[in-house]
Amino acid sequence: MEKRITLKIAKIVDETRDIKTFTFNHSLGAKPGQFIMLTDFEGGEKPFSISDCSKNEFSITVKRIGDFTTRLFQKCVGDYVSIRGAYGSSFFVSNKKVLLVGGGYAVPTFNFLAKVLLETGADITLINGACTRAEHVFDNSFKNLNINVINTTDDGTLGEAGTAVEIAQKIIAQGKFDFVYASGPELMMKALQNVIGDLEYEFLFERYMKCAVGICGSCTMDPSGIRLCVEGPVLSKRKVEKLTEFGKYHRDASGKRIKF
Amino acid sequence: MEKRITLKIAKIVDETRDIKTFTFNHSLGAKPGQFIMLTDFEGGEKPFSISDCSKNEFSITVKRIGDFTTRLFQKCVGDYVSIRGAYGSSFFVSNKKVLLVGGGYAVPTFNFLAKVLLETGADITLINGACTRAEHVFDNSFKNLNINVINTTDDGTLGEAGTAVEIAQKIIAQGKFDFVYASGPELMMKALQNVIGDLEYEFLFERYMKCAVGICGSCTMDPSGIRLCVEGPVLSKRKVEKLTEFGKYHRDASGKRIKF
Amino acid sequence: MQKSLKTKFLGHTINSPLVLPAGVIGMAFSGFNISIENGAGIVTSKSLTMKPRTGHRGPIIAEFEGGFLNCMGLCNPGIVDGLVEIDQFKKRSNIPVIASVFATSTKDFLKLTKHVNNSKADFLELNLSCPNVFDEFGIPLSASHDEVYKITKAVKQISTLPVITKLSPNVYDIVSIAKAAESAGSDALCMINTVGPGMLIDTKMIKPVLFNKFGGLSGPCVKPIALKLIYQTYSAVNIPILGMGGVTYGEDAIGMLMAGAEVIGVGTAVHYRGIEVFNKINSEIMEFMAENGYASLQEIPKLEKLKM
Amino acid sequence: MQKSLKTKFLGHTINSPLVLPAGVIGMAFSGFNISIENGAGIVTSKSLTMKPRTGHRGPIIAEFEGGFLNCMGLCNPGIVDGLVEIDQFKKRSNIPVIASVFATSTKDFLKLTKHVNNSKADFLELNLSCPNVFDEFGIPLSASHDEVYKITKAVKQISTLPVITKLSPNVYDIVSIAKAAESAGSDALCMINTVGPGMLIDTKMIKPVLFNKFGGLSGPCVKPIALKLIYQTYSAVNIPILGMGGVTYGEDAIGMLMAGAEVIGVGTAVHYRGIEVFNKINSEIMEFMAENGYASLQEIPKLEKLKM
Ligand SMILES: Cc1cc2nc3c(=O)[nH]c(=O)nc-3n(C[C@H](O)[C@H](O)[C@H](O)COP(=O)(O)OP(=O)(O)OC[C@H]3O[C@@H](n4cnc5c(N)ncnc54)[C@H](O)[C@@H]3O)c2cc1C
Ligand SMILES: Cc1cc2nc3c(=O)[nH]c(=O)nc-3n(C[C@H](O)[C@H](O)[C@H](O)COP(=O)(O)OP(=O)(O)OC[C@H]3O[C@@H](n4cnc5c(N)ncnc54)[C@H](O)[C@@H]3O)c2cc1C
Ligand SMILES: Cc1cc2nc3c(=O)[nH]c(=O)nc-3n(C[C@H](O)[C@H](O)[C@H](O)COP(=O)(O)O)c2cc1C
Ligand SMILES: Cc1cc2nc3c(=O)[nH]c(=O)nc-3n(C[C@H](O)[C@H](O)[C@H](O)COP(=O)(O)O)c2cc1C
Ligand code: FES
Ligand code: FES
Repeated sequence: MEKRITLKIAKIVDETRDIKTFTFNHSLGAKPGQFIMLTDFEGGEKPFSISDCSKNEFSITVKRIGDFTTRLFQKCVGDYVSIRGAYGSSFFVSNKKVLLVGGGYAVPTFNFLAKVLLETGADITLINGACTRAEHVFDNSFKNLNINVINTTDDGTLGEAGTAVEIAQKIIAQGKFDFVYASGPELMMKALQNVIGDLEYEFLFERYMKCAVGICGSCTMDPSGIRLCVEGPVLSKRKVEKLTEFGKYHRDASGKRIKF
Repeated sequence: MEKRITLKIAKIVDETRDIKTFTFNHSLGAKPGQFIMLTDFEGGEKPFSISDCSKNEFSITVKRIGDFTTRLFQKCVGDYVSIRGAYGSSFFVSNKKVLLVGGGYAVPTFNFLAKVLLETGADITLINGACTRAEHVFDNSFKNLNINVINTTDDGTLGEAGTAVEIAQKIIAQGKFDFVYASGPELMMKALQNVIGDLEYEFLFERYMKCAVGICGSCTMDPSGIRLCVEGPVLSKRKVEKLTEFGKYHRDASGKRIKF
Repeated sequence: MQKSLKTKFLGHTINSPLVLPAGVIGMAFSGFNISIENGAGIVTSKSLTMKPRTGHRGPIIAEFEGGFLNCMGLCNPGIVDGLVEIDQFKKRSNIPVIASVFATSTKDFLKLTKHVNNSKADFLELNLSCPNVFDEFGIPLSASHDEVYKITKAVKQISTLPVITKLSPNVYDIVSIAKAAESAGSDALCMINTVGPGMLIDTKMIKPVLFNKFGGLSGPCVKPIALKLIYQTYSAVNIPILGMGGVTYGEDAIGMLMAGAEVIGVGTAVHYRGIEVFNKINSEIMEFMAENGYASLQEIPKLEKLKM
Repeated sequence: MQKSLKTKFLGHTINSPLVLPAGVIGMAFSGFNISIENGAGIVTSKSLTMKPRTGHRGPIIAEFEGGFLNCMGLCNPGIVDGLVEIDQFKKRSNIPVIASVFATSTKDFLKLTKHVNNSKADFLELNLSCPNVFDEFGIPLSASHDEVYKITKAVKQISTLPVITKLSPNVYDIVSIAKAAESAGSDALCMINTVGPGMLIDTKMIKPVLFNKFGGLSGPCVKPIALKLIYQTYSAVNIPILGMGGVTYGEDAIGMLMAGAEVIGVGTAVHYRGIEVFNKINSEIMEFMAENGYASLQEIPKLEKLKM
């Protein structure tokens, strides 16, 4: 368990009405795809992917969705929260032609990934998908990077109309990529898997997490028992193909199976 | 606390009727003057100075004196005992003309010290004192080292007749030495202090020890509270001069003061 | 060599004396799978209750020098769904499974027992000792000689499986509690559950680190307490002991065997040494046996029993 | 800055809130000297008994992950010689000294109290909680609400010094024991004594490492247990608490203050960080205060009390 550390929020950026980026001055030493556990000691400790990480700073990008995230949204710069991590597996660092397919609040982790991939000289295309313009995030951050960005919204209010997977299918068909990364709703990734052909890929999964250190069993994936907090959240093609629960069910805080 | 380790006795040498040397195959990494705590788990754990220590071996030389040492004397090669250490301070390593004054079972630690001093090119004179021939130890070991040995016995049955201190006084008076080391009965060291003049010195003290890690307070020396198991057993002139109990009293297992 | 770790526990032959204890990894059948893949000889389910429980709000775990505090709060999918996981595991494996159950009344323990009777589990474990639901349920049942006797006795009357009673370390006189379980017919004892509980504080935010404030201690720091209680109990009872508490290296497992345990749980060490910990400890035990000339686990001597 | 660590304990002004606890270094007056030289604000004698005791045979101490086991067995030179050491210390120092005493009957506690009345000690501490003399004396007195009340009450009636009652962590309900001491008139509580006890085994020689077999746990691993018990007690009583158990760094001391302690014992940490540990922790506390804007120890907030 990486030692717990209690930090002041150094910066808060509103991305959309329901998504904010919180930045901390701390040398986290994380890798793209990894996550932290965050708490305010008021009830709840939750996993968040790292959306940016430099020598002395890191950020997470959070969607307001329930009690915990609502409370987090009420915090101000200078307020304390307590974190532990970084935890989990990270994305493979490719130096080839890669496609990043992301949806919703799960896209920002690709900001961190893209920066690291660029250093190795990868040629990056990102499909940044959302339901609608008001939920589309990180536009400006991606503009500042030397990558090809294809924005999509389901309702066509920003960028191309259609799902990220539809776009992905089109450009994968043109045979341009060596490696695909995906981060977003599980059903999006399931759909993507069906159109990805023979390409190598890595997907970032989310499961209910409690301990984040591989001990409580909340996040084991059927049937092999991959613990998503340790062996995941980033899983390779080889591992994803063996999952029997992918796109079918996940488990809630009690361990009960919940169908997608 | 150095980790406890349980070892087989590798060699036993009879030095006199009441003194034996036990050798172990273990890389102890000790310095001259340091000691180990030894137990057989049958009641008692006792401090013993290291009388030899090379890369893969070390020895202690033990006088049979009470219950514990009597039991130790019944052990054979191949029997287990358990040790921890090495503990405590070690002798200053001088490269000048030095005098070693030792008495009884406390002499063998000078075997280890002399070997280390020789490496720095020190010019060594050892007074190896005992009450009588039958209690005189390590003669042969010292013969093999390139040092001047003066053997003494109180009753003149071996070497010069007289106490080690009497001999020391004589040769110190000739003004030949830069540094004096002593290890032996406390009253011998007290007498030596009185004849040592302005010379720098270090004495090896013995006090009742239980924890050997500076926590139980059994071995604090009045008045400053030097813990003989941590800051000792080797004390420098500056420290010895401040002791108010030196040569006067020590404490038993209950902490009660016992007059010499 | 591998053969020499074969042993028996309550009539079942097992390939390793190492047990995945209740609440560690084993929420779903996949948690059992990863544990046996990595060398565990027996697996235990999370303690199952009549109804699903989401457990305490986080943080539910905190690290300190020498171990972990946890206050999971008995999160589990409930007895019905929990047994589905066990049955699914048993479809493909004949590794023995312990179904751990938790309740606060004899009545509910009996209901849980009936469910377990109808499952593919191999053993029934009565968790009488969870320290992390004190607010809800008060002092653990296992602090009371009479409660331990009463519940174990009642369960034994209807259980079709061997019954293991899991004891708390936080009692004055472990021997009387252990004897209560034995005389009520318990087939084995499992000990110890977590110690304390304890608390940690965040000094910047001036808050307990665990949302539940208190959590039970596990990991290396509880080992001496476990060894002592197992040894005392071993000296006093004649039923086998599933020993656990801080076992992290082969050396610790050997110590537990010498203290009187027949098989050994390895929980928190999964964090310190990875899920491979079972295989690692298996090898370390075999090395120890080779070095000291023991051909089987049974040859490893026990400490001389305590005189009572 | 040094000034800011000044505080009061039971009417005495002290330069540091750090206390040398009973049994650590303080066998002789020289042990007190080395501790105050290195920054302790109060020192405690070894627990003194009517007659001298040589204590248990060795090994009397064993290290494990996260702390020590010890079974010194209350070695001490007896009340008469023990008080000579205190008096000799007080000749040259006005640092407060706690005289710790141990007995097994009210009668002997009263005799010890009379001796201490006639000494230069500043406080009287009743050790009702040594776990290492179980064979000899049975379950510690501090496990019994009634015994704690009876002895404290009797001692208070004749003691000319403030009385501190030292409690054991190994009880079901610390609050009722603490309240017994408070209602008997105890001026303060000292907690916690060592935890367990526990055991370690030498697997080569197949023997308990401690000759006494069992020994109490101290050091970093007991900190969560100490914090929890201090916090519970602080929430329930109105007398000051001398908190101890695993304090090793300034951060730990701050945690103890927040949990409710007024002053803090530092024992086993002397091994981990050297005798300089008191000065080190003093500086760390001051750094914490500077960073977080507290001008005095009194400004450091306590946790919100537990609801009972
Ligand atoms: C590896 C990983 C990375 C994540 N990264 C991000 C991120 O970068 N940004 C972001 O906004 N969200 C992220 N999440 C999801 C985030 O943890 C949940 O949105 C958050 O916990 C919701 O808490 P709540 O109390 O506000 O909502 P609730 O009302 O408690 O829950 C809403 C939903 O959030 C999910 N959730 C709740 N608690 C947990 C938990 N302990 N573990 C996992 N999922 C939970 C469940 O699907 C639940 O249905 C990530 C989750 C995981 C597992
Ligand atoms: C730093 C140091 C180094 C020592 N080195 C040697 C050595 O190299 N060879 C050797 O033969 N002896 C050495 N001793 C002394 C040795 O520890 C005792 O001789 C031994 O403990 C006697 O135990 P016993 O049960 O046989 O005798 P007992 O009958 O128990 O005691 C006889 C005398 O030994 C001393 N003694 C007993 N127990 C202890 C103890 N726990 N700590 C210190 N002294 C004790 C006391 O003076 C006692 O009066 C050393 C002692 C110290 C402190
Ligand atoms: C995260 C966690 C959850 C636990 N849940 C349970 C449980 O549900 N039922 C139970 O009887 N014991 C539970 N325990 C206790 C363990 O089964 C075991 O008794 C204890 O952790 C000591 O072993 P260890 O030090 O090897 O972890 C839990 C322990 C941990 C660390
Ligand atoms: C070697 C040793 C001896 C002790 N002797 C006593 C004693 O005589 N009386 C007593 O009340 N507590 C005794 N204790 C307990 C300590 O005073 C203290 O309560 C305990 O060690 C917890 O604090 P720590 O973790 O800082 O060491 C002893 C502890 C140790 C380690
Ligand atoms: S969250 Fe506990 S095992 Fe992954
Ligand atoms: S022997 Fe314990 S302090 Fe030196």
